[in-house]
Amino acid sequence: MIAQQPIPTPDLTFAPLLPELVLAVAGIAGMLYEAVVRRPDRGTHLALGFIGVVGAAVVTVPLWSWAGEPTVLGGTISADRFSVVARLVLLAVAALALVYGTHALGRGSAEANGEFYPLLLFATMGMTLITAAADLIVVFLALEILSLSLYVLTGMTGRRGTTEAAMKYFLLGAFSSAFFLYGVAMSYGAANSTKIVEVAKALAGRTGSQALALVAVAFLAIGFGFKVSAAPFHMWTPDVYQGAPTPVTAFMSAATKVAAFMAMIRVFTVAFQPLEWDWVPIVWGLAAVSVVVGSILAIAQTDVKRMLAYSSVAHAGFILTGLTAADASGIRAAMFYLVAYAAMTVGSFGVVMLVASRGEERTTLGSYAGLWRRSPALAVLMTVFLLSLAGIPPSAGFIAKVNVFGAAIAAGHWPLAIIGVVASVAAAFFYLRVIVLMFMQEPSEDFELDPAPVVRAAVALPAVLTVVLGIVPGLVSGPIEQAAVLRW
Amino acid sequence: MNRLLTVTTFLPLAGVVFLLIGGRSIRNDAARIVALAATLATFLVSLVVFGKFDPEVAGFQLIEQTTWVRSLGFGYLLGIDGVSLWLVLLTTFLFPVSVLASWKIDKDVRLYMIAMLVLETAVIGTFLALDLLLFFVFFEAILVPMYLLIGGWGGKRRIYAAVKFFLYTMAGSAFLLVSILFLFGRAGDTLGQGTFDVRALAQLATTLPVVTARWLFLGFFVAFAVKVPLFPLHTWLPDAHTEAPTAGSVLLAGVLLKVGTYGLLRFNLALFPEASRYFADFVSILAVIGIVYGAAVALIQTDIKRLVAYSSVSHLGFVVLGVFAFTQQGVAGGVLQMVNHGLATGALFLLVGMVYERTHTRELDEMGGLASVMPWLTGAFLFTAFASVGLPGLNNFVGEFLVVIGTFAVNGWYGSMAVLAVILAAIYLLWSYQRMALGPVREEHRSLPDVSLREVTVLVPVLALLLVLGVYPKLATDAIDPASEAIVAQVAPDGRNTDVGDAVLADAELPLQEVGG
Amino acid sequence: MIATVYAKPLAFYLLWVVPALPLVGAAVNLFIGRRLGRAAGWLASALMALSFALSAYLTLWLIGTPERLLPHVTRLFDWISVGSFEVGLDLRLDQLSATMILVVTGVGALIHLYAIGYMRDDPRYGRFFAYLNLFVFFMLLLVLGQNFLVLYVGWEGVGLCSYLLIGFWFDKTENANAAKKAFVTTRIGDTAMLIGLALIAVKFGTLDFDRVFGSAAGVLTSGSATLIALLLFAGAVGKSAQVPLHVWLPDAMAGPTPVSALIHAATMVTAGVYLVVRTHVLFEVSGVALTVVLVVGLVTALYAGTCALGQDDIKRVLAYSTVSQLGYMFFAAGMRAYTAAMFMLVAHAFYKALMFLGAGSVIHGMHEEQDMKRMGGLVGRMPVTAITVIVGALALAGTPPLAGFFAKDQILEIASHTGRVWVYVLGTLGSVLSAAYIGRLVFLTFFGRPRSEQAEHAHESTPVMLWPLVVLAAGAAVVGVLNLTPEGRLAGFIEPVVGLVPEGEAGLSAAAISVIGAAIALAVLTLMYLTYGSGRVDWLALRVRLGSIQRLFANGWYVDQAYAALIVAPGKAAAAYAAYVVDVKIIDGAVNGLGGGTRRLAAASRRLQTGLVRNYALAFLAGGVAVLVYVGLRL
Amino acid sequence: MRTPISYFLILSGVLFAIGTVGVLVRRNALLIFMSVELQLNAVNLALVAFSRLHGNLTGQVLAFFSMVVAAAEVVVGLAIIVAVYRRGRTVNVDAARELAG
Repeated sequence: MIAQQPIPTPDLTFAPLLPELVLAVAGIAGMLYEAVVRRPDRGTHLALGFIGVVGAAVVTVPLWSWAGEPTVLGGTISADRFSVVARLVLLAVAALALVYGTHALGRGSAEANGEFYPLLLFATMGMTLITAAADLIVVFLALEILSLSLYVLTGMTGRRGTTEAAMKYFLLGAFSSAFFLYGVAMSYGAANSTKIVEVAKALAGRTGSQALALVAVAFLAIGFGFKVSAAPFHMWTPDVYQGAPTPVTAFMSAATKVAAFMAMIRVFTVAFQPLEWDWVPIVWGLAAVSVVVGSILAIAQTDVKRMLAYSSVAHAGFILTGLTAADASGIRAAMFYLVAYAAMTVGSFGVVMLVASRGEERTTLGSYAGLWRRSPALAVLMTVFLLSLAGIPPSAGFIAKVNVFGAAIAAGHWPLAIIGVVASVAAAFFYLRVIVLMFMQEPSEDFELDPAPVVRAAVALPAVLTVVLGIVPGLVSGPIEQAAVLRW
Repeated sequence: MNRLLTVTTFLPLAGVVFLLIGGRSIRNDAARIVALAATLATFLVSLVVFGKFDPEVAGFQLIEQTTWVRSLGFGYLLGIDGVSLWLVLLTTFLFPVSVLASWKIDKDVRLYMIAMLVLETAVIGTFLALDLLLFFVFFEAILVPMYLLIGGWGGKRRIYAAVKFFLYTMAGSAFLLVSILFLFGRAGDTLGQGTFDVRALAQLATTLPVVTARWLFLGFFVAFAVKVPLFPLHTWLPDAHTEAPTAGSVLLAGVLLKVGTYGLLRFNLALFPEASRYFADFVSILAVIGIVYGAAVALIQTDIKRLVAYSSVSHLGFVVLGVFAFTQQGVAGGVLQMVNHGLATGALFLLVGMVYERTHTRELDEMGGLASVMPWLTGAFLFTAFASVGLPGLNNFVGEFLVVIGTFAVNGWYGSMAVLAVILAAIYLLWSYQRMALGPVREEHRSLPDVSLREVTVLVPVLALLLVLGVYPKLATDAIDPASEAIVAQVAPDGRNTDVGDAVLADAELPLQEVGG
Repeated sequence: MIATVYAKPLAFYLLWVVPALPLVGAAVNLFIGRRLGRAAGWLASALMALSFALSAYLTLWLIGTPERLLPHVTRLFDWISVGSFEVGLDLRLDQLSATMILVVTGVGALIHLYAIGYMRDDPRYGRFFAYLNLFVFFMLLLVLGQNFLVLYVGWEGVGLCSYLLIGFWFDKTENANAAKKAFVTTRIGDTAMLIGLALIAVKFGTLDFDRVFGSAAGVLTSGSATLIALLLFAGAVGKSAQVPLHVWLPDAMAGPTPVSALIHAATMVTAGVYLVVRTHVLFEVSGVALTVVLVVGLVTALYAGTCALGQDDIKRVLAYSTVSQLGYMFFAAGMRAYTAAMFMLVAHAFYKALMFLGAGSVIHGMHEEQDMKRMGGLVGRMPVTAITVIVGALALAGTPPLAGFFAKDQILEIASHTGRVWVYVLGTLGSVLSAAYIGRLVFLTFFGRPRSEQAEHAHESTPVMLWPLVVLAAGAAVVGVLNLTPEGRLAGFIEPVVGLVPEGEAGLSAAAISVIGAAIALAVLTLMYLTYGSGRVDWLALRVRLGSIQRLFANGWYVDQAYAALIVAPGKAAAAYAAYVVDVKIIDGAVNGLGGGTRRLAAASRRLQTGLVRNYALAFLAGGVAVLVYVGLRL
Repeated sequence: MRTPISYFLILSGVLFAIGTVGVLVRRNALLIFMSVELQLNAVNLALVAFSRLHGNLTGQVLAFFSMVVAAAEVVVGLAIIVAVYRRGRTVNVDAARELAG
């Protein structure tokens, strides 16, 4: 017998998903162009890339005033301002990464690296998707989309070390995603759904199994911990950051953190909000360990990329510190920190790229000696980023630190704040060392730095943002305040 | 709305903007003149502030309040009282002097001047900010330019000194930040809306649990104790002073150290009165140790800059001692002493710098007999030395005497111990003067020139002030007195033993028993 | 203030001019002294003379003013005023300060005049007079101050000038050392005094003389009074070079002779005596303090007397003699014989200044030779100097009818009334010593055969130097008439300020004491003549015989050496420990250790980052297990 | 008779553990990767078991998702491993330690 009742037509509201679609289309177009055309030209690639990114941004903005359902497509995609902010940040980073890549990759080198553009777009797409995902499985898929693209990007140039980095990243990444997926499975088991809202309801209503939910929390924490490179799941970070081509490092260091953290915030503060008392201590611990490990290990580094990698571990710790206040203030703090962090990191790696010059040979601290003499502009830019990373006012980094510590302290986690500030003193030491090298020592070697005006502009942009956000944080903290309310 | 204080604070940045826009097209002497103009303009504006200031009013004046970041609850709040007035004047006065004093610098002049101007804004800001976070912003902002000045234009071990200075201070301020944020949180709980407004938080002070308040006090204290510097957190100072370029040392001694004492005075006392009283003895003892210790160590220095640096440790101890006596004379004397020390020690560093420019040595053993080749320069040094020894008629004496009697009203031992340092001061300063200026002159120094016209213009105003403030201190105390009265009232509400002049003290046996009479 | 209550007398407008005049001179000479050349000296001296004339006028005005209008106080301006504690720059004219300003300006003027000749060839001639004038300014401030703080300003100011003038010829290291020693040693006393001032401030809430002395008896317990009085006295001990802070004065002779005469004989060093007399109320409330003053004075008088006997440098003899004589004044003050002390102060100002100027003239004539062993027989070569100096010496030795005789006589008379015999005996012994060393000086210098080239060709000084000698000699001779008895004119003049000499117990009659005193003086002088002047005794052999004791006296009982070993050396060691161990090793060691430790930790933990994927996975798993264990515990 | 759900879960847990251990002990990149695949399959088992427990198909759908993802990973993974092999003529992960510290 065939049932006679009509088949319900699925909800097909795609508007909230448009950004991802645009990016996907642009990515595919780029891929085809690379495949079809005999001698693909990077200008076209760049154009396609920008079309994708800008287009995505254009379709994102209207979502700010989205009137429809909070979640669409069967409750798998959420259309809230939270995701809008996240997307815009990610797209901005992607745009800069496109410029970087065009400058650093391919020029003259054997392989044209045309795949850089589509891969970057796919990665961006995964990232924007993950911030909007309202269903754990979508989170997982997005996670895989961005990870797989990043694995390839890392190993793209096939230059010394990059393949090694790619392999390490890949193996460990796959390893961690297994954990993540296990967490997803457990939460499904616990709540009989993977929809974030459903999970929350089930746990709040005590209909689900607390035990399984707790296990789920643990595994998801591990999975996210890896992605945001929080200690002790951070071991891949330095190797990958160092091995990957600098533009890629710039992109992933900034964007991956934003994306992963945004997803983490949504999952933990919404789906597992009922278990707050259980997961906050985990975050607490991760934060403490990350801050300490990151700051300490960075001191011993002699390679700028590695140093920045470790500092990114420390910063993951600071953001987690904000998260320990599992309320709106914490989310706000974390989001502001992410914006600031994205700007500082992307910018600092941009400088690294320009100093390293083609061939990546000059990433050691030594090559920064006397940078002030050789290129005052770069030296000043780098100083801005470093000071902001160190949290010296007036800079975005300072305001960000104030926010996260403020939130943590308000939530009663002042010991964590103390650990944080002490660590940041230690951290100041190695940021300072670079400044010493740049300003107070004579150039060890004197090689030409190529002016690359466009790229320098692309580096100056985040620098300006860093300073401006330090003086008028309201520009960002205002919107964030409205975005930090997660509806469920 | 009146924006006078904002103008005073940020006027130097106008010079910075100019120097940045001008870029490399600005030649060295142009950069110097721009900096000088900016600092002089700031000084004039601060004089306008002085004119507008009404000494009769005890509280804060010329207040400017706007929200900085509404969503984060940050405020922009400037205000001035008798204490900050004089510290601001000191700052705006010393900066043009320092710029003029660093005329001879010709390495990266533009960057140097930019650092100077940024520094000035930061320092003035710390003295004017009544919003804790704003204060902290300025407080931290001081680090970078000072760090550049020491590390970029300093002596041989400049990098070690610069990094030490930076990390020392930052380590201290770390706890300050946590404490500030904690207060912010408290305010959020009790007032509903978090605030960094010092005046509001001062009201809050009584509601704080005693133990919490004491911890917070320590959080603030560490940060400021490093800056002052109080024993045993002082070891960054000799290195920083010794390695810094002349102007750097002048400003370090002249204004930066005051940020620490000012912080103690403005924030610790006001926000944590109970804790302040609770820790008063602890702090006073540290101060006394610093006074004697600094003087003792200065005795055997052979590097003139190091010697003066240690003398600063000793003098700043006086300030802290006075502040933590919680008597009007003590506090007012402390504040006056901040200004005095700024002028006297600033002048000493100026002179040492000039001597160094000629002899190219800081080692006293390599000088001698200079009085016969440059009588005016050495004469000025002797004059300043006597000022900082506390010779009556010159500025330091008044401050020191007020501090001493202010302290005696509370505890005779501290005062007595502190005064002993006055003897040591005489010894090390005269000894250093003798080794520098007296005795037979060395051959290689025979043909050294005496003060140049530029140097005279640098020195005369400072030395004149040493005399003026010594003969007519009321110029300053008229404004300082009401402010210190208000501060004392905050920390010692019962008002007993807070004014030496009061008759009640006449039959207070307390001090004498303390002295063992 | 009190003065403003009454219709302002002329003095109100003039008092401040007295110190102002020398200040002007100082300023002018300091800045354009070089351009003035010779005129600098004349300008300074003229201003001094003017200041003296004014002082004289004011004194006459004072005498003519009814007691109820005194003391006359002028406030120039509010100096310090914080809370309800306020100090004004107040000047006070009363009989005591009048006496002092007369001495200061009078003797001062003469010495300025003398210096014109003495410093003639000095390249920094103008500078010298600038300092000299500045000194007089501070000295006048000291004696005219109406409150402790103004007094203290003068007190420190004269110290400053003393420093500048002792080290005036700074290219000689020993002069510089002497200057530093003088300033620092006196500073020790000054600091104690400052503590005393602070105590007064907190006890009385004011530093005004009248208000403090007025309420002293009520406010102070005898304990606190003793403490304050002794602290003040410590200041006096430093300034007036009393034991144990006397060590600086002999070295201070490194300064030009006019300086020694003005500062280290006539005026500054007597400030201590003035202080005790001025603040006698506090000492009397205490009582104990007075005894201390008496003992210190007596000990100093005897000790310094012996030292003076052992010196060969003519100026060092006079220096120790000054110390001894000052001791005598404290001795008197200790017996509450303030008028006697003041009288001695005045007399001493004359004859000691005279002695120094004379010595200076001798040194000049001997081409800067100061060793008496190389002098002798100068009486023929420089008669005026010789005669004047001899007059001064007789006065100092206490031979009637010269000033010194009456001064000593009165003090000893009072001493004999204290009821304690030893006081009188020791006092007398003191006068024996003074007669002895001054006799030795005179006879070694002016009598016997010339014992050196310079002595052969010594020449008399210029008139500008001699006239002051003559005037001072006259003064030293006749100033006694001011106070022929303990109730004499000067005593009567000062009495309203310090009160009369207390009625002592029965003792020797005044006549007896005078006879004994005169007899002793003459006897000792004769003895000295026989030993040093007559040439009948080989005193060089004698001195060898006395060997060790002579050396003991010559080295001032090795007090300097003792201080060096017991105070200076340990102090230096402690400072060195603080600087090189506490600072560098302990504190910085900790700081740098912290930094180094962190760096080492970093380097070590860096090795954990092996680069092996499997180790990374292991770390990953470790973290995971940790989280799972935690969750397990929550289950 | 019906096997209790818990058995499946335990089995999946065991498989997952085995996979984890494999990742830790193996030197050959391919084998490590296979161990990861084993972990993913363990998850699949759990998902199916849960879908049985809840009596809906969501779990099984998820399982399909994860298989697809696994497939994608294989593609990328093998490509990278091949690249590594091209460089060093080995797939022994211990050989790759240029990046360390």
